[in-house]
Amino acid sequence: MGNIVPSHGAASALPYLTVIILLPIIFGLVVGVLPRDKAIVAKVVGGIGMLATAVLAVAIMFIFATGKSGYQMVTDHTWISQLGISWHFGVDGLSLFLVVLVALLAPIALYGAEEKYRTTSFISWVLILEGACIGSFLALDVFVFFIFFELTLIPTYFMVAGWGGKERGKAALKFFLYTLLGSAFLLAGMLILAGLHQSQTGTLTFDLTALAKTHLTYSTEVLLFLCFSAAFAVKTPIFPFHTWSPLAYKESPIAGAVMLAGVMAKLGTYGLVRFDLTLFPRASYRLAPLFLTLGVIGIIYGAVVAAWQKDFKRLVAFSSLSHLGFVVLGIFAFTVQGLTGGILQMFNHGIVTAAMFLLIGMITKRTGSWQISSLGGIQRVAPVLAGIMMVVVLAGLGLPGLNGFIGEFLILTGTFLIHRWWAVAAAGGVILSAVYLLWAYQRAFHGTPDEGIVSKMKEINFKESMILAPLIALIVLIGVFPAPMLDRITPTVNSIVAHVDSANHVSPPSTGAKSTLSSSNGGGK
Amino acid sequence: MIGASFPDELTFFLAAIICVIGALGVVLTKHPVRAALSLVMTLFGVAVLFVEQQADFLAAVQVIVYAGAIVVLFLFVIMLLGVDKVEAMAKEPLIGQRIAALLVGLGVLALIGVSGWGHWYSGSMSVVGSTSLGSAGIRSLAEATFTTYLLPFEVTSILLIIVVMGAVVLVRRGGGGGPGAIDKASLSDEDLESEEAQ
Amino acid sequence: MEHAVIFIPIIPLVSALFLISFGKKLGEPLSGWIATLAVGGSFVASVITWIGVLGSHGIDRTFIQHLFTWLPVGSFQVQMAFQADPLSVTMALFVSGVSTLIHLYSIEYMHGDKDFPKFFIYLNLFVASMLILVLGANLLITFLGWEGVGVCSYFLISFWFERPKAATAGKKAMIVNRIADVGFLMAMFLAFQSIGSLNYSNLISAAPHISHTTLTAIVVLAFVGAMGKSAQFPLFGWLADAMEGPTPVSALIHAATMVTAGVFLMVRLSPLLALAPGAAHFITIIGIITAFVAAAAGTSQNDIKKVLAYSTVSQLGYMFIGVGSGAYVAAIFLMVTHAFYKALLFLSAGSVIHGMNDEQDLKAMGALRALMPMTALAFFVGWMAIAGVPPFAGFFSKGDVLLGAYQQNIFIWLAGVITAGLTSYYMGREFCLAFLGKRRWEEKPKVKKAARSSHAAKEVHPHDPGFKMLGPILLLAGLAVIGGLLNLPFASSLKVLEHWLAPSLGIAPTPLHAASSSVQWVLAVVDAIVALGGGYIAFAIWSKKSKHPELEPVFLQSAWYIDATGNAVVAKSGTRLAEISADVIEPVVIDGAVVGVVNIAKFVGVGLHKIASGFVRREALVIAGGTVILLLAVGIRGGW
Amino acid sequence: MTVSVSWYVILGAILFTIGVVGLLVRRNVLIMLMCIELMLNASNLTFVSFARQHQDVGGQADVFFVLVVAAAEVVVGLAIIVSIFRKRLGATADDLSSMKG
Repeated sequence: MGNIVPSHGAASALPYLTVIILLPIIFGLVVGVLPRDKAIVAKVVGGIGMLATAVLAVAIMFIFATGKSGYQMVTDHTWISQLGISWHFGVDGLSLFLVVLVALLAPIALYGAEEKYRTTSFISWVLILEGACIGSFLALDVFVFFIFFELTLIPTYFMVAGWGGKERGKAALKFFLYTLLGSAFLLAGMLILAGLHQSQTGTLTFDLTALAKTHLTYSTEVLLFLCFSAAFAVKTPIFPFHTWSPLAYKESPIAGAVMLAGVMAKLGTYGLVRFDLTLFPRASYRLAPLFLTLGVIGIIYGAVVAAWQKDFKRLVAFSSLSHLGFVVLGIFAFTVQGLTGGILQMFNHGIVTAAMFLLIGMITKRTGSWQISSLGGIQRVAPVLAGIMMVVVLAGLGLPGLNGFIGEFLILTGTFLIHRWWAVAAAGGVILSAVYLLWAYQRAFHGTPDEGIVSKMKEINFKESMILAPLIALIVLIGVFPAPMLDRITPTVNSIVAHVDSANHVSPPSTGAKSTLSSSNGGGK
Repeated sequence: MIGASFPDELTFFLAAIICVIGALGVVLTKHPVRAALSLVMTLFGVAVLFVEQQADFLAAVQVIVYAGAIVVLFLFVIMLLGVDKVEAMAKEPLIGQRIAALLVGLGVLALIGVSGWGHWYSGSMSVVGSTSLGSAGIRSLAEATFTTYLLPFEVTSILLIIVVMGAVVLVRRGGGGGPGAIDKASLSDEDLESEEAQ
Repeated sequence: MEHAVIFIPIIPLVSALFLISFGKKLGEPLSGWIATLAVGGSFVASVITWIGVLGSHGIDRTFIQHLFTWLPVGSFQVQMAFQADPLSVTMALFVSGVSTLIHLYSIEYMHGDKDFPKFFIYLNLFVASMLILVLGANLLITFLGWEGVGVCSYFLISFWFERPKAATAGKKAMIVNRIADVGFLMAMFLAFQSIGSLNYSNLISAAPHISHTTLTAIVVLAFVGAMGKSAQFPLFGWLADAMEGPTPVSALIHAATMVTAGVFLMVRLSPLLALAPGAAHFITIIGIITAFVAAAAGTSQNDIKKVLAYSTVSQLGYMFIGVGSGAYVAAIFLMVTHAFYKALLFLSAGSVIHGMNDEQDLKAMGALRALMPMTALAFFVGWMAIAGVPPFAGFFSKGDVLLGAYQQNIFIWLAGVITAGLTSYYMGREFCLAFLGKRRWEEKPKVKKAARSSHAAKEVHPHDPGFKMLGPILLLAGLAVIGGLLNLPFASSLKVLEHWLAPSLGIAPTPLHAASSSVQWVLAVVDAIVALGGGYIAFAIWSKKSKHPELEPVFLQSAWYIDATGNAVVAKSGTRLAEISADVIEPVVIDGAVVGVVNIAKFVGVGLHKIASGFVRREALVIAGGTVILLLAVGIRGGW
Repeated sequence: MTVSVSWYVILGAILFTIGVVGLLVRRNVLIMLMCIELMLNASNLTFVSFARQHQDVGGQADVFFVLVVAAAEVVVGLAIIVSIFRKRLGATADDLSSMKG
């Protein structure tokens, strides 16, 4: 491969981003060659790698300057010059908390749901997945993004196929093929875009900022937008491309499910914002009603189907569809509030889903079942576990004071400003989420426990509660005091929304008494 | 009509006829040994045409390597395996194979032939070194081979080593069979026929 | 002094957090006492704040304490801020005061329960949420408390979660509230879109400048939210089911505090409401329907708590009549006095249930007057107060509401008066069945209910409770008697509440007491006669005999089938929809499409598989054919 | 000067076509290999012709490599044939359909 030479002076003093991407991958490879029979060595080495990554992520969060919209801590080197590929990474308000999310969830997933069987390889895969996810979130070169985006598939495939449930092979294959099909469109779109850019400027590059300046006819833009969106819609998943997810979530091991739903789903929504909105602002704007509609359908449909699930993991899969529908809604609302809420909701959904999967894992470990019907009365036997589950459930249904509400509320507010009726329809999801979550909670936790539950179900132990503690703390903290996060997200969101608005020659929605004086119906469409 | 001197024309046509006859012999003769000998005929014809075009060194290599080594190897294998039997040409088991082959052949001929009179191949090329007569030609060929084409040259040498090793592995007895050797020894000829019929 | 406002919600919140951590170790009754003290502390803080607010005058009586910015997103800035003004301080005073009494009561009532500390965690959280609700300086903080009380009521209703009925009732309360909350959310969105802020001060100052349609929409949507929380027609079914919770919960949440949140919100938005008469009419109509429907349903209930539940719904309907007719002060007045006498009634009922070993069936009571004299007296005071017999509190507060209604429309007034008669009747029926007549609890074989309390196993020996229960009851009885003093109609100087609240309220199109004083006297006399008449009829019918099936029609017992209809239409069809979606649409239609694509690919693959015969020469032929095509393409591109 | 390059190209085309047709029609693997040699020779011939036309020795160098590759291919091909003959009798290509998809 080509050599890495510094090209621009914009590089930061320390290559934080390069380190945080490569650190887990290198640790993953190291763990991969460790002796298989000594799981404890792998746990320690893997733990050091994840801890270092998490510390670095937190450091990046503190170094990150608030109030700036552009990329920070940029690393930019030409990598494979013949193909115009550069080692270009940067962090902004969009990616910052997603990186933190990955660095936080990977160790929690791994140590919250340990695999007794072939532990060494499992840790290795999780580390590689962590690095690949971070790389995807930080890459500013479309090609490098694509490489990391695809790299996430390999560890996930092996985690599902190697450590999953009964139908793991089928689930892994369906997930892999479905996602790969979406990615094929992404690759095609990416190459076409780079080709067009080359024919206009004469330089072959995959750099995001350069490609954003490509002149596209409207129809080409729509075509490329759809190509890119196909990959992201499958990954997220957006209705109706979600059918891989219930199977994959159900069959994957708990740690895999946490990473799949908590982190990898965000790759899709992240891609929508980072690439679709930046590269194709006009197509995004014009096709927004399509995505808003799909988002709303996802919200309602996911909630309705979730209500009828007999299996906890499938329930979370459909509730994810519903929650990610909100994210999609926020993204395509093209208001500062909506997009900020969407980005925050990506983080929130990661935390809430992770906590939910971990709790399900704990229940399953004790009772040997994740069928809701076989549970019941857990609150009597394990009140602390039930209490934590309640907090998570309440965060999931968007109770004010917990994190879920902040995201949902901002999304709905932002959507309401421009696309009123979509917001009204989506608000139905607020009701339905209460229905399916409380119903499931009632079936599993309320009532009188039977003999099996009483004998098998135990209260959570200290280690488990320590693993859940950071998640619960974040759920409450973000719910009460989200300002530090919002202050870091908003500047980036402002510039993205301004970018889309200027490309479409529209002005941001006005709020306030003055504007309503002229339009008595409140500016609705 | 050709725009060349008569001896050159004569040489070309004679050599061309020899080549074509030899090639047709390879394809049409039933006996493998005869086919091999017909191939030698074509190879010699081509060598003559090489000389005609100032590629003396290549002509020599053509005669030595092809006629001297490759064809001998062919004959050696024919003798070794005792397959110098007559092939049943009248029967063609694959339906429509011959007609399709002829059509494809005609297509190739027509297209290359048309191209031969076209202009698309005569554009400017990057010139590695000029061809010239005699020892100067060999020198420039050597220079090109060992400078510009050094990497392919080295790759070719690696290829040859691999080939030698591959041939040894394939032919070695009792080595568990090579990658291409699928154990179907128990199948009778009837079985093979039925497999063809599928 | 006003700065004490932040301590009002924070003390119970901190206490709840403390009890979450250490409640189990502290156990009974220490955790209960801590919780009670915390709420008492919050009452003290309210008093201090009140004194502080009294120190300033007129419009200056609004003090806003900013803590931090909660949601800073572009032009959307929401502060975590609490507002101390006459309205919120009034609410805080009576919420924390009544709650303190109920906490005290609960220490004895919940004695012996397995989850004793948890009960007080929930109670504290509930009070904290309710105080956040009333003290919030913008709609979103109110919404924070709003949802907080919703979820605490879910916890408390399903407190005895091992009973499926309790668990289901809790869930139902939460979901019905959520349905209505969407209205609240929409009101906030619309307010932000049209005004650019959610602060009450900005809303009120901008209200005259925004369009009439938008204003009406905001108010109606907010009222939809209030309909859920305040159990208005047709969303009142959950409140009756909520009686599955422990009795102090019913007293606290479903009488005194949470259900009044909707009324509070509408009064808080009264400056907007005053400008949107269409919305006001809508509120009045819903209020009168609710008041009448619920009162009628109350006449036929046999569960001691269900009568009170429907009576609460009915009284809330009255409050909305007041809100809708512009009698905002009357609505708040009724709310405060209602908090007194309804808490009194519930606590007395709890005392009866407690004494009767968890028996709630009125038909299985009777003649308790002699055995529980203090409880009977308290209940009698409650009856008089809610019926509006002079000089009890209800007479004055309900009188104000009816006066407001009269000034709007005589038919609304008429319906209100009929409902007042019904109120007096059903409360009288309840009193007679429980405390008069013959002993009936020995007649029918006792079916043991879930024996959760330690005293449940004993023989039935009805008795007055201990001082921790009786103290609050008697104190509330006193307040129910003298509560009317807050706002006496006779002279302007006696209308304390009206003058005090004036800066916080909107100015209604027609001021209360616009009617001539003779008309007011006539109305008051009519009220008193109707109240006494209703009570007398009840006494005449029910004091001797406990069975009058003709007066308890099934449709009233099932509350006009409204809840059952809703259940059948929404819940059943919703379940069916979920079933179809999950079992048919998902696997067959959506995944079916995916599988279909896969099958097409498979089909093509099988087809191509036939081409790949494996015969070398055939494959060579394909390659050669490909060469021809390639040559052709090159030739065409090169133009030969 | 010698004849025009076009004639050489035509001759190359004829030889190549004969090779192609032979490859497709004959079933004896040895003869098929010979046909491949024919095709390679045809291309060598055109290489040399173009080298002459463009006065570029690169074309001749290519022929040199083609020769080597052809030799290598014959060696491996014959080795495969020998090893197949050990397993079964007969050297027609149609016996070898283990590549069937």
